[in-house]
Amino acid sequence: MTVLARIVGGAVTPACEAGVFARGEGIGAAVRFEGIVRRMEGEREIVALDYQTYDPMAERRLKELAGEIAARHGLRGIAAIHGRGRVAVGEVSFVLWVAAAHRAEALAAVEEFIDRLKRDVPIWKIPVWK
Amino acid sequence: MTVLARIVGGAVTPACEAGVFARGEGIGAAVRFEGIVRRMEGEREIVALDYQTYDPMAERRLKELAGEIAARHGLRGIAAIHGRGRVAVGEVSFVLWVAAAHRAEALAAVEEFIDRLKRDVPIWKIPVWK
Amino acid sequence: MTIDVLIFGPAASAAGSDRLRVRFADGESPSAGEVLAALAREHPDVGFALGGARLAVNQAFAAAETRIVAGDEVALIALVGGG
Amino acid sequence: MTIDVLIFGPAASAAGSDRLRVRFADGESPSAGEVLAALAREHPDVGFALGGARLAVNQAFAAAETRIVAGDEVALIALVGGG
Repeated sequence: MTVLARIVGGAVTPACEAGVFARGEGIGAAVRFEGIVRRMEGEREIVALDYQTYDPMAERRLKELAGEIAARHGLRGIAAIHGRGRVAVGEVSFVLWVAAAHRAEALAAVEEFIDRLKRDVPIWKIPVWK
Repeated sequence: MTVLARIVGGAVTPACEAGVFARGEGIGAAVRFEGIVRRMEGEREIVALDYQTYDPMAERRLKELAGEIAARHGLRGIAAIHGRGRVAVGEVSFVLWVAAAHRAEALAAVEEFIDRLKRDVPIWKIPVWK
Repeated sequence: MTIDVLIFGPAASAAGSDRLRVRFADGESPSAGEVLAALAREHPDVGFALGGARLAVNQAFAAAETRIVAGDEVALIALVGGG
Repeated sequence: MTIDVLIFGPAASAAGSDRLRVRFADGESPSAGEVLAALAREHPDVGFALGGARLAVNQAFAAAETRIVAGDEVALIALVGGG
């Protein structure tokens, strides 16, 4: 079972994901979630979000969280990649990949991971207004 | 807003997805769900699943379902690709891609789409025992 | 009137065929519900597939009261399992 | 004893700084809960960030009763928003 968590400089690009998402025979459902920076933050327009991370705690908490979620939902694999610093509108700030025997646990794991991410991992976003 | 549904011969390969998943400025969350054929069907080992489709109703129902789910959840895009015929163990039988402003509606849409797929779309799977 | 009902998946495997024939009196135009009932009566080998089953008439789900006429394409949609 | 509490995100923007100092009597070893209370008392400009806030001590979440000693790295974890 693969548990991977990583914080990368800037946006999450396809290169950051290379080799991350292993295949395995027991996997019946794989979900990839992608968070993307939107132009409107409430009523105001932004050009980017600056993601601030408390290092190295942020990456360690991300990894602990991935391990907890994997254990609770009996996952076959989980990988979380989060950006740090400036991520422009339209770019990807966060990717979560989850593999499980069945879809129910894969989707529940994605939902719970993101809930916990937004409470328990020391990452902040600061809007860069237009 | 893009609504796409398609049934392809054999497994769903990366080539089937080329150009399918559009980007757009209002998209804050994109989810890609992948169904993969597992080796064990209950207690017995299989080498593949044969997916039988009732054509052209299957593709039309798939498309209608995508449109309904997109409307109900206010999606920014949805694409469903399903395999037909033999899909070997480890290969991808189904891909669903959903884009929305926020993750809540994206995840709810994935969940509901698959529930409905398993009730309302005339596709059958027949195990090919080892 | 005879109606050939297309069958698929586990029902087709059990019947060893891709269609089942049901018979009605000449001149009768049975409803989709009556066709399902006739399938249950005349083809007990596919009875396992009929719980929750629906008929498609001309490639669209049909309400139980939909009348079937000669030339319609009739299919049993049961035990689907996409994904 | 003075403690410099690292702050981030909206709290840092509001304070115009990346840390806030809180003071305790010499020889005192305050708990994490007491540091949070001192932040609220001495730095009302970041009060908006303190609901539900937690302290990290040496890069790990600390229980309210955890004692802080000289040399500890103390950080306010509030209003996080990853994803």
